Amino acid sequence: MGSLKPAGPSPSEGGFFATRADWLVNWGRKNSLWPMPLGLSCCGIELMAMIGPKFDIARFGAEAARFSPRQCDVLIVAGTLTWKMAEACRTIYDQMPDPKWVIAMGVCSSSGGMYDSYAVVQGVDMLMPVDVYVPGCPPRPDAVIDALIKLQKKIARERPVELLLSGDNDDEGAGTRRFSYPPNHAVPTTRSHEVLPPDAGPRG
Amino acid sequence: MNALERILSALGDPAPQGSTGRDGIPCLEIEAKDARRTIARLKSACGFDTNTFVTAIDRFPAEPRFELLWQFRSLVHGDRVRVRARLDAGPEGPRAPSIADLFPGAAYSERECFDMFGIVFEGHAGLKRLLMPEEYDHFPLRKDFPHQGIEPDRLYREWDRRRHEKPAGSAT
Amino acid sequence: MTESLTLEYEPGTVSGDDPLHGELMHLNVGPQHPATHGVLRLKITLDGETIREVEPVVGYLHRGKEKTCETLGWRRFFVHTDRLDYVQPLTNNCAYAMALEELAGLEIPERGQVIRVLLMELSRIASHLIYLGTTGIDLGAVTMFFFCFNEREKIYELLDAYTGHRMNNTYVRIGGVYADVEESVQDAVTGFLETFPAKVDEFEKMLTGNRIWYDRNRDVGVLTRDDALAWSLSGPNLRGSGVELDLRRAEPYCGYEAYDFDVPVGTIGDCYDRYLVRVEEMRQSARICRQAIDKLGKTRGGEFLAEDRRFVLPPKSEVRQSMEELIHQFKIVTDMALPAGEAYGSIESSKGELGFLVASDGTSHPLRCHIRAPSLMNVQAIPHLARGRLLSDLVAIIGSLDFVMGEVDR
Amino acid sequence: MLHSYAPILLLAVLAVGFAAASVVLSELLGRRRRNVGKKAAYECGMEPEGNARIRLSIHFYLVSVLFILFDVEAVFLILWAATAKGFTAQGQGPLVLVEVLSFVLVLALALAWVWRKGGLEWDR
Repeated sequence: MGSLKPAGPSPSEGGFFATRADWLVNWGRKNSLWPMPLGLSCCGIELMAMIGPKFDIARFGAEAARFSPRQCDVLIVAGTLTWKMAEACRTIYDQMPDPKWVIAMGVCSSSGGMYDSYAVVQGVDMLMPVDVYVPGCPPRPDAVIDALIKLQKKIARERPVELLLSGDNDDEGAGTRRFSYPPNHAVPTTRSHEVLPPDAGPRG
Repeated sequence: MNALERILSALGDPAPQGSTGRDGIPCLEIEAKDARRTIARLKSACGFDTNTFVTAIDRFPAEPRFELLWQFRSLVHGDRVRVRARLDAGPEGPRAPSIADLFPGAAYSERECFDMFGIVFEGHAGLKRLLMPEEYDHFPLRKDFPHQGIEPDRLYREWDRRRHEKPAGSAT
Repeated sequence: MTESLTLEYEPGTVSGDDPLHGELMHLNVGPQHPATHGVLRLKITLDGETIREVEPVVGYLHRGKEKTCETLGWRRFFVHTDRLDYVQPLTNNCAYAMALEELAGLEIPERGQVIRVLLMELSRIASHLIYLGTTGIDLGAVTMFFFCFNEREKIYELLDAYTGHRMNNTYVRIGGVYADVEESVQDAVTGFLETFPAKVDEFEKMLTGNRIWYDRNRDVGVLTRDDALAWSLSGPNLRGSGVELDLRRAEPYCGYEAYDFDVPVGTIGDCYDRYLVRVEEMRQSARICRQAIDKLGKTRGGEFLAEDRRFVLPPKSEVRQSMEELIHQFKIVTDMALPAGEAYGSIESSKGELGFLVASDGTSHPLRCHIRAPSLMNVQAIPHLARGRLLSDLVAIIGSLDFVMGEVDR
Repeated sequence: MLHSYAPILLLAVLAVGFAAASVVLSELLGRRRRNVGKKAAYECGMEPEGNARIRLSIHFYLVSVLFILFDVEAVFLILWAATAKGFTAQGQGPLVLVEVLSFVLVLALALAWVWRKGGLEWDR
């Protein structure tokens, strides 16, 4: 989640230099998005197909898929995130240098997808701020490329230099801000056929 | 001479009562306590050299509640056998003998059975949870465990709180 | 805050003979690593570069599939079987459908079986291509990745034309397949099969004689015949060790006895033999596909879905006309119940013996649905093969065992 | 004499300038978010256990020393090669050749000794 503020200062306010510098910085960033491919399950295979020859994301400057978070800009969560993997996923997100963005590829990482079982995170946005959600199970590689283009448009609207000049840059708390968990859908509900032990109290 | 007769004749004296299932695989009903003896005999006498799987069924309302299933395949004869034993959930949970020393391939299946049903396999070298995190304190595949789980994100939140109290960045 | 770093030195387990030996290093090839082909975590104890001990930790992709099957019911679990071994979705469907048909005692029409054989063999080729691509890139042959994915894209196009989606297409139903294979799809598959064997020869020309590939794979991770059986391995890993066991030949299903293909078998049982077995299997699968296409041509217009209305949905046109069909559809959609009993159906998937133990108590929700995953046995064999070898051999061993974490963790 | 070094100096200035600019700019423009996990060592998403500073086997040291030995030899050979054309022009070609061959011979003896003593095998 870059420094995009919904009610950002209007272009004219920042002055000619800041907006031109913004444009240059954003142009540099959006055309060299190095992905961090967190290939968890089926979407990981489509992610590899995307890096492959036919849907080549090298055309968008995003083919340098490093496997270390230290050299990546965008974290692509591709696949079903389970609670056991959530700690590793959050650690990797923290270890990525700023500015960083997150693409939740596939319905499993966007909202838990077809799984509402005891072991699956109901959407990556329970753990970290997400920039672009990609529907599909797995989404076709061109859908993920479309998401990449949407992210590039989003980066183009950011104001890094302006924030620098206005001194609001050192947002200390963003990283450690307690991310508020959306309502936890994983509340146990009685399924029609499930059998309750006689002594079990009211559910939940 | 179909597979069932061959096995029963080879097993000899207290032959367990067997039947041929719907899929043509002979099934043997045995007691949990003499599972090791029968399986060892199956391996040595009847030539069953590969363990296909070890799994359990939770027939919740019925007692004895758990039913343990082993399945083996013989390369020489090319046929399969399924051995089943009923376990009742004793005070500290169902217990069963481990066959990981006879069939090394069964070690992970037994760990998964322990993880999912809580069946303790005596004699298993490293019996700990295979799929769920080690500190998880429920047995998911039991019939009385809700599908969506009980507080699934508890371990993650504890890890997150611990992480903020003792920052990992300091030189350990 | 620079506290003094106390370098307390405790000798650690020094192997007696060489006093200049270093200490053991605990390394964690964790869930997010390119060489572990998915979310497998390996706790490695290293002595210099030699692996002293490896402990795989699995479960990072455990989504509770078996619990989901008990919750959703037999019919609705079909969609989940695609995500088990996600490099060959249609093979999982066929395995699950066969187990249910064995429990229900249902016969599939001949054309349905031929289509299933075609889908399974195409999935086997696709799965072996992913093995070759990822293992190649792990051992340095980067072009191998692009070659293999180029071919795999062609298979994606075929499945896209037939089922409408590239992957996870859930196109197999109880009693057969969802729709017939049209003429256009059949010609597309024929076109692919004409160019594919030449491509496999190209792969072999690049790798089989390649000095680096040979040295990295020969005598690495040697699996003797008895070890392979004791560790319950199956499929290409077992055949690589010289055991000629292929369920398509040993326990024929889906009409496999009518196809002629030969089963490649290795000799030593190291990574190189497993590689040769898989490459040869790709050619044999292409051969089977060709025979399946001929059979499709002969049985054009035949039945591809069974007629048993207890399990198979009636076609939409009939449902609009007659009341019984409407009732049948309603009963199947709400709760398609299978007769009480227990059955184990297994097929020869590209990883080994993929089996489903389905136990039903007569209702629409299963009493138990256990998935016998060959990849779990492959992961279990890693410590046995990697102990005492170099760390770089571990990458070759992981690649050659060819497991998929979706199947391991279910 | 100085102007013949000008291109190298210019290149050095450009290199240092580019490196410094990219570091400074990224430090300024990147939004610094100090959070808990950022400084932790990256070990595939897991918390690293144990200490990375352990005593390694002596063979790593042996390989590095051997590399330095023959690397320095290569540097001398390059210098010799650069000036060899001048000497052959003055007619001392064979003398210069014998000199460098004796130098290489001495190091070849060292290589042979190491080879025979088994210093080059890695996994003993």
